[in-house]
Amino acid sequence: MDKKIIELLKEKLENGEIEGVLGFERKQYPEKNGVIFVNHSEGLKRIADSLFNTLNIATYLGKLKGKKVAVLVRGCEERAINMLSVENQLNREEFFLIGLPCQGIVNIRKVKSLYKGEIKNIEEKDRLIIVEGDKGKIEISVSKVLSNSCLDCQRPTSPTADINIEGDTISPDADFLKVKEIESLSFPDRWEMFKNEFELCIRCYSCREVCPLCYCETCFVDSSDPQWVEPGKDVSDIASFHLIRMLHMAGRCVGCGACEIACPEGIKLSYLTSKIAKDVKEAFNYESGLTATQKPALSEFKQNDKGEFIL
Amino acid sequence: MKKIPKAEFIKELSKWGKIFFRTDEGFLENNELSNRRPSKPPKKFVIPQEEIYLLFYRPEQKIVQKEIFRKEEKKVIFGLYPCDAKSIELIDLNFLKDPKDPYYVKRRESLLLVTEACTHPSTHCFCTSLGDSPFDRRGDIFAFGMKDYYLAEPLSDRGREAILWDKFANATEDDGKLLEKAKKEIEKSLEQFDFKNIHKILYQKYKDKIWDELAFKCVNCGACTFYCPTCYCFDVQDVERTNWGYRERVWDSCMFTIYSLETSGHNPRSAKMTRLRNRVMHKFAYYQTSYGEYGCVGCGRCIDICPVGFDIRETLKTLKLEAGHD
Amino acid sequence: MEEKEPKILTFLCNWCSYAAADLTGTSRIQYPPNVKVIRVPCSGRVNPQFLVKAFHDGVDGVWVSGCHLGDCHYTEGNYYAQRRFLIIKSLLEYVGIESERIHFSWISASEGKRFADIATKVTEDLKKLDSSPVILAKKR
Amino acid sequence: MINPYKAEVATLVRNNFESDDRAIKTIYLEFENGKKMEYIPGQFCELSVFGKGEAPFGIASSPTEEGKVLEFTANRAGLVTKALHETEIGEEIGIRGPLGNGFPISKFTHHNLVIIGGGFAFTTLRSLLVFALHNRSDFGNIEVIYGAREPGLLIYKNEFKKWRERGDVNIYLTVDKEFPGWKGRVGFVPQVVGEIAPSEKDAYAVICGPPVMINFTLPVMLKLGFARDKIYTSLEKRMKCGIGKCGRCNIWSKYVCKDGPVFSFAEIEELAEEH
Repeated sequence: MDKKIIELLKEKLENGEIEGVLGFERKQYPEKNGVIFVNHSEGLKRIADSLFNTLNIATYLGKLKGKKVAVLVRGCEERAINMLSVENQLNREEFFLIGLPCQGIVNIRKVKSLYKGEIKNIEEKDRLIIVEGDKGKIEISVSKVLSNSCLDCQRPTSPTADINIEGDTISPDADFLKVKEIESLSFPDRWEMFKNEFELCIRCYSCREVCPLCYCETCFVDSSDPQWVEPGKDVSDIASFHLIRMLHMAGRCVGCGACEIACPEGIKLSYLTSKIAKDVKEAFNYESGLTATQKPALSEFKQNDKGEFIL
Repeated sequence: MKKIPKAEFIKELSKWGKIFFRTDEGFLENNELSNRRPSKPPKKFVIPQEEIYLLFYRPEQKIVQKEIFRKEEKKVIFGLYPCDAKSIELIDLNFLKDPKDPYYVKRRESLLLVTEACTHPSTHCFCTSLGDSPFDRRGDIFAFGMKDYYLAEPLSDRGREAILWDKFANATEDDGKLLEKAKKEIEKSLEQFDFKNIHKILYQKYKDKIWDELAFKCVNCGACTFYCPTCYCFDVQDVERTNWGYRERVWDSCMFTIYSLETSGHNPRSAKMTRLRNRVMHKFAYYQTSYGEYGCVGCGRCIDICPVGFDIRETLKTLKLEAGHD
Repeated sequence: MEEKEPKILTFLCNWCSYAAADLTGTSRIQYPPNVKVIRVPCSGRVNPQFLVKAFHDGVDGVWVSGCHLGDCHYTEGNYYAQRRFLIIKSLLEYVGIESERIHFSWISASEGKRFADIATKVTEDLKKLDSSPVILAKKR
Repeated sequence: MINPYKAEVATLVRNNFESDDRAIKTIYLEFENGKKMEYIPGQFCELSVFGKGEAPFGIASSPTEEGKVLEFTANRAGLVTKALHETEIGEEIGIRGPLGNGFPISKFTHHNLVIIGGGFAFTTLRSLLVFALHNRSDFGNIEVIYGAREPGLLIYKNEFKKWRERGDVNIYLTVDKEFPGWKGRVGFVPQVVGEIAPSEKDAYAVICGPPVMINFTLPVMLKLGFARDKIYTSLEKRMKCGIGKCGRCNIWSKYVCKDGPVFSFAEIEELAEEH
């Protein structure tokens, strides 16, 4: 972590400007980096920036309501906070946001598919990760193991953080290559692909719970009257769940990719999240969470919105 | 204890039923045995994620109810590590106590559990901390894999009847020594905590503020419960069609809000922390009170799978320290 | 071979399209009976998840119709609807639901003929597809 | 092997609304095969409307009542209760039971009884009260304190009139605040209990009602000298299987469906946080 930032946070903690700092704690593989809330200056050294901070920190702000907190945020996390603020779930002004230069997050599944052995340790170094295990030591370029959502990242830096730390970020290509590839498939092939993904789902709802913007008190999938989605493993129900969730995310999803990495079954949820991001971008020239006042894409309209598809 | 050539052992067992082998992902047919604890538990063999158990239809005026028992073919679950074998025994405690669950009974009777001593514990394993051993003799048959042979012995009637044991030679004293040596080595290699009296500490610390801190990371998804080999909670729901319908049960998770939400809107476990606490308490205290066994086998799958890095070992360790134990 | 008659779940807004359907009837213009109508206050009332649920429950196609832009009884309901429809249509097609199964239209209360024409088009479109069930349909 | 998940089929023979807002309805069921169910007051059944679902309901009738009719009172709230309300006379309802432990009648016998209820939770209390009145000589004084938000929400009104007329039971009805036409007591149940101050001597008390009411009534009872093990309650929980398998209705290691729903406050003293 940047020394200047630590000094700044220390000062703010000590003079009572903030009650604590929310960030990620770096753990040695195979333990996972998790979120920690630090309320004393000695604890600050536990907070670290890492390629393996796979959650969206905005998910946790609900647990800190009413506290003055400094939060270390990446682009997507800050946009999620803005979005939550627009939707009156929290007050953006209560938080002191420190923008981190984001190099993306690594999907451990991709690392495992490249390292055919038992991984013992993973180190991060610039744009490389060094993987060590029973099959020796290899270096992997981060770009090869980047989370799918990061590949479609439109904005790695925080648009409205209180301070931004300078540094290298991933390049915001947002070329939606995978989405375009799927769009070029025939209808049956598309379903074949998605069916295979959806059939993996065990309905643990990790995707929903780690999503900063899935905050509904009663999720539609839990509603029994009307029952939008029936219980069980039938792919029609599972697809309904994921599609309706995506509809709710359209124009709100910040593309952090937390859901895809959290999924214990490795379902490629980014194929869906990137699709809705691409659609709102192309159709409404919209990106979610750019400010704490910009409404979600589907809660506003323009007179000249695209409507050629309507008879 | 018998000494049986590997191929022959498998051949003998295949006469009893279809064999499902331990693989990295789970227990699958026609597969080579892997050297790792499968990422998925054998739970689905005793409680499928979705089970339609009653069918109703209305041929005329009156409604007709039909129980749906699946046809259960005989299956050999081969190479369960003792933790997974124990997990099924723990689930048994719930479903085989009175009133017995007839669907469960039928499925359970179709299974032959062949346990293999665990020689490759994973990094998150902690069975020894709970007083268990990776060499515990559990299931219907216990086996220890050597280069070309299995040392094997039956532990139950089903195990005794599954194979013509007399056909095979007895294991020698040296074989026994080898087994003991391996056991000691593996047990030693496993990280040791001591959670043997953790239930007392949990009851003592139930109302402690520490729980808020412990539960901070948890987002209450159901991944741990669905990957847990001993979590058996289920939900019952009806599905309605025109003139017919069915009642089914599906896996449920105590981490979900609606798990305990009452129709009146009152939820005894509305706070996220209380749901996590209930899960931990259920495994390490309530199960102990009810059955004298912990509801956890120390397989570490919940730690593997948790998307937020929640570590049950850390939690128990913290609670122990808080309670003034080392 | 017997031709399968597709079921089309149709949401019509109370103020324009539903009135148009009425006019079609009173003008004795024929339109296919495949169209099963649910009257809604406004096309903006049609939550996109209705469409997912409809396909799940086994309809072959959906059609939503509202007032022309600018004519909405609630001034702007159909503008919101238009944005949502774009997303839902695009998303459903993306996972493999054929374009012929999802239709939207604006029909005013005076356009009885147009209503019948679109109803016919929607039905014809669906009949062109092979009779395999919708991918989202639950088999039991 | 008996399948504990399979419901028996009963027919709805009668029903009537209990509350003025028609949200609380009593339904009367009779087994299709003419069976008479053996049960004790305080037990419950899982009722199901096929295709809609299953939910637990306390038995409101008493085993001492004549005939084979079972009585349940349901507040229209969720999917199943809605379906129960819509079930018409002659239609089938699935029934599993009796489930749970029921009130410890043998302990209550030869003692005074204080029955305290709130809202539509008087169902199993009705069962207990009717049971006690049918065996009147087995019990000492019986005092009943029952309250609801407003007069229209008091259930079993006609029966209360009859019970009051008997003269061998003290009945106190109360509503939360003044209402035109209401001449009875006004005040929340805990407050009324304090005013009436039933004696703890030789007495057992049973309290059923919404959690808030119970939480405020319990201290009043303790202050009146009732010991925790002499105050009973019947707990509500989300239940599915009703036989202690599905897991959700636990309070610590106890399952409300199997070990309850009737508990004394001595048993659940420690468990205050999760009910």
